[in-house]
Amino acid sequence: MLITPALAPAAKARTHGAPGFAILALAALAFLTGCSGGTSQSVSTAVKDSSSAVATARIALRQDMDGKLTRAAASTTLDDELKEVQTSRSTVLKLSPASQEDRDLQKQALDVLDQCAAGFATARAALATNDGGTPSLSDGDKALAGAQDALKQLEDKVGSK
Amino acid sequence: MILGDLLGTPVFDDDGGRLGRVADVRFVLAGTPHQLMAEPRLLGLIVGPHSAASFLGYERNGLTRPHLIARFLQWRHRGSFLVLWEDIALVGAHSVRLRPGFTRYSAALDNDEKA
Amino acid sequence: MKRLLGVALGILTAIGGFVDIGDLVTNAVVGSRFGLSLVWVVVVGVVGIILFANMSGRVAAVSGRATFEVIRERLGPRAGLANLTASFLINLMTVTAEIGGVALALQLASSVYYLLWIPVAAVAVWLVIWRVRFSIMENVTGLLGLTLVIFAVALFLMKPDWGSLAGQLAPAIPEQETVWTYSYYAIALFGAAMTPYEVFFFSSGAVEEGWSVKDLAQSRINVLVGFPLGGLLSISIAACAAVVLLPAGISVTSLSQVILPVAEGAGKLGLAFVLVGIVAATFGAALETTLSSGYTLAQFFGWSWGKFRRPAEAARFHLSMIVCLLVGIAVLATGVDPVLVTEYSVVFSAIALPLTYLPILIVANDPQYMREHVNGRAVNVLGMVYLVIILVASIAAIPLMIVTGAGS
Amino acid sequence: MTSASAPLPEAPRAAGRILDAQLHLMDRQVLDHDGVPVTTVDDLEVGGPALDMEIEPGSPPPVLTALLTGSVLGTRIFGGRPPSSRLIRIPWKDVADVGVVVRLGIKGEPLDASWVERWVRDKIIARIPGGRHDPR
Repeated sequence: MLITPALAPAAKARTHGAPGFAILALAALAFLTGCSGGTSQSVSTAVKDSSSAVATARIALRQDMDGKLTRAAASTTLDDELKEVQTSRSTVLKLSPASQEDRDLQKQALDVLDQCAAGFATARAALATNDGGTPSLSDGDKALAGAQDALKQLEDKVGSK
Repeated sequence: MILGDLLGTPVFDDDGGRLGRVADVRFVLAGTPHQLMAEPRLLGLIVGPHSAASFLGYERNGLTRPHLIARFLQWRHRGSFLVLWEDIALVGAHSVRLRPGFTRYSAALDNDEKA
Repeated sequence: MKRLLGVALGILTAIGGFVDIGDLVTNAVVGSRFGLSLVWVVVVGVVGIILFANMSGRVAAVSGRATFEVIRERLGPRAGLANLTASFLINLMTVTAEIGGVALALQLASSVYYLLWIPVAAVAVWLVIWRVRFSIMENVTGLLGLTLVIFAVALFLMKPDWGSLAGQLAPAIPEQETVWTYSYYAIALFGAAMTPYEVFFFSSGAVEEGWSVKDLAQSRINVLVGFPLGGLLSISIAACAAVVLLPAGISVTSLSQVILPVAEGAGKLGLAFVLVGIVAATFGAALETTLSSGYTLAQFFGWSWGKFRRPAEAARFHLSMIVCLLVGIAVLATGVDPVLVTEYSVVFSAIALPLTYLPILIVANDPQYMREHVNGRAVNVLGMVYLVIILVASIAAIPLMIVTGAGS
Repeated sequence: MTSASAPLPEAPRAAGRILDAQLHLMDRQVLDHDGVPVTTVDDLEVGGPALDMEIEPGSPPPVLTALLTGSVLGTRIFGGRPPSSRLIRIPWKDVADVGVVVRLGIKGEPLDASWVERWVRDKIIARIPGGRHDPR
């Protein structure tokens, strides 16, 4: 039949069923198929998400040091980004790599992500102990910078494959 | 009977040839007058050979815009005609049969209504 | 003088009311990942919403019929119900996202965990709907939402390299992204600008406030001036993200990232402004979406509706909104990320748009409804162009969602 | 068929205003005497003809007797048929005007079509503090 797509939904409406339901069902399918991929693909995504999180945390810390950010906003930002890292870590942890190479990659990624989490712990402690105590905000920043470098190396390694 | 049941029912001529489906039912306010409005008396059926789907309002002569939509719907409903009550032989649960020698009238409506 | 004040107020609330959680999140995500290369979509979306809101507002003012009454009348019960189901579910998602947005912004202001703010926000939404007059509700949230102008202020204070920023305006796909993610976010941005609930709310609001033909000029000015300025606000959110977050390799996944550029440019004062603005904008949008859920249901089934009536005189309307808010709380209580809900809701908005747009386009041409106020030729040409755009976006959205894994 | 392309003759001029069921009535909003929404026209009831019975030539045309609402909307969308006793009718004699909306000449409050609204109001909404507060 010659129905231009432009009017098909409206014109068919009375005779055929509801296009909306099909749309919603398809959308639910999209939800389910959204997450898949191999080990290095997943590690690469996790590393990218985490480096975005660490970079955010570093900006928040720096802004806090410059007096641009309130404590409430800075600590909320750190909490949000730590959650992001933890999500990435649990995806990597759940991977079941087939080859030895992939297993090494998974191990390496977990180490780096642990380093990130540790960096976040230092940064949050720094934010909690008010000015002058240990760890200081710059200690937190240093820890996060270390994590960022490690992430960068891993990213390059995964990317080069 | 419930009018919704009649919409979409196939329409046949006296020899059993299929003419289309009931796309709309036309009434005329000419029955017994009540206090408020006269009773709507069945005038006839609009039969659509290609589609019994809604005209979306484009059966009226005055409605021609947007041009492409109007043209499309007129094309979808090409050949639609009005058949008067006098030419209806039988209304069944699953079909409507017309009398021999029924007349096809133009289904178009004048756009003479008030808002 | 009083008239001028009315015009100014209308414009200001249109600007303040334009941005909601969908615009905030989507623009920031896009700015952080694609720079300004998708700004053209915001422009297309703003022109679309102007066209659409203007038509539905005109239909409501001339005929007194709100959008979903028109949808039911023209599409009939089946397609109407399909549209109702889709629109209502998207609305519910948006209600959820907006209340989550209020709570997240309050967490940023107080560091009290957002889940604790959710019941507070939802009850506040209900109280306003239950008691506050429509015009006061509109104007207060709209005016407070204007503080989001701080995004533009912060952008100027950061003194970015305007030349290179302008250079990003050309549509181009950044090297770390694909043509698929680029198209997916184009649709998301389009959906964020043209959410159907805005039209349900706009046309029902015209009935609530008793617009007549006399008010058409005012409404046209509000829309024609207010929405583009609201669009500029959206673009400045994207630009802020493009200046601060993009170079740092950050792609936005949380509301806390959206506000960092403002703190960067305008410090703590800017932060205060942006938090007030986000709370007002999302709270205002939570009101609008909750009301829209009630409007769509009531108008489809022919119930009595409207804030201008006593709640007891629109009982099913008020009950359905209470139920929606409770469902929203329940969904948020599962711990689902409101930002993620937002990202899906804008894409679904784009998917459901044609079935809402087409009946309005048709009825805006129907003299029975519109008398002499039918669409002009130019509006119809533009209207047909947008019908095509809306259809393309709607059809392409789901395949793109699958191909890109929802944009990741 | 040749008649499909040739212009069809005009129907004989009817003696009153024309109403097409689908176009003018179905799915329109119903307002009461005071402009308060009552329901939508979910379907229409016609007093004849008897189903599957030959119609005698010259028999008077059937008349539209009532607007229908309630569960008939569900069966119209999904198929099936509610028993005749379950149909909620608004008799045509109460209809005052048909335009963009269908206006009744009576108050909607006591109608059968309003029972759900009344129930929700009396059992829930009116019991919440402020439920009868006038917002204006």
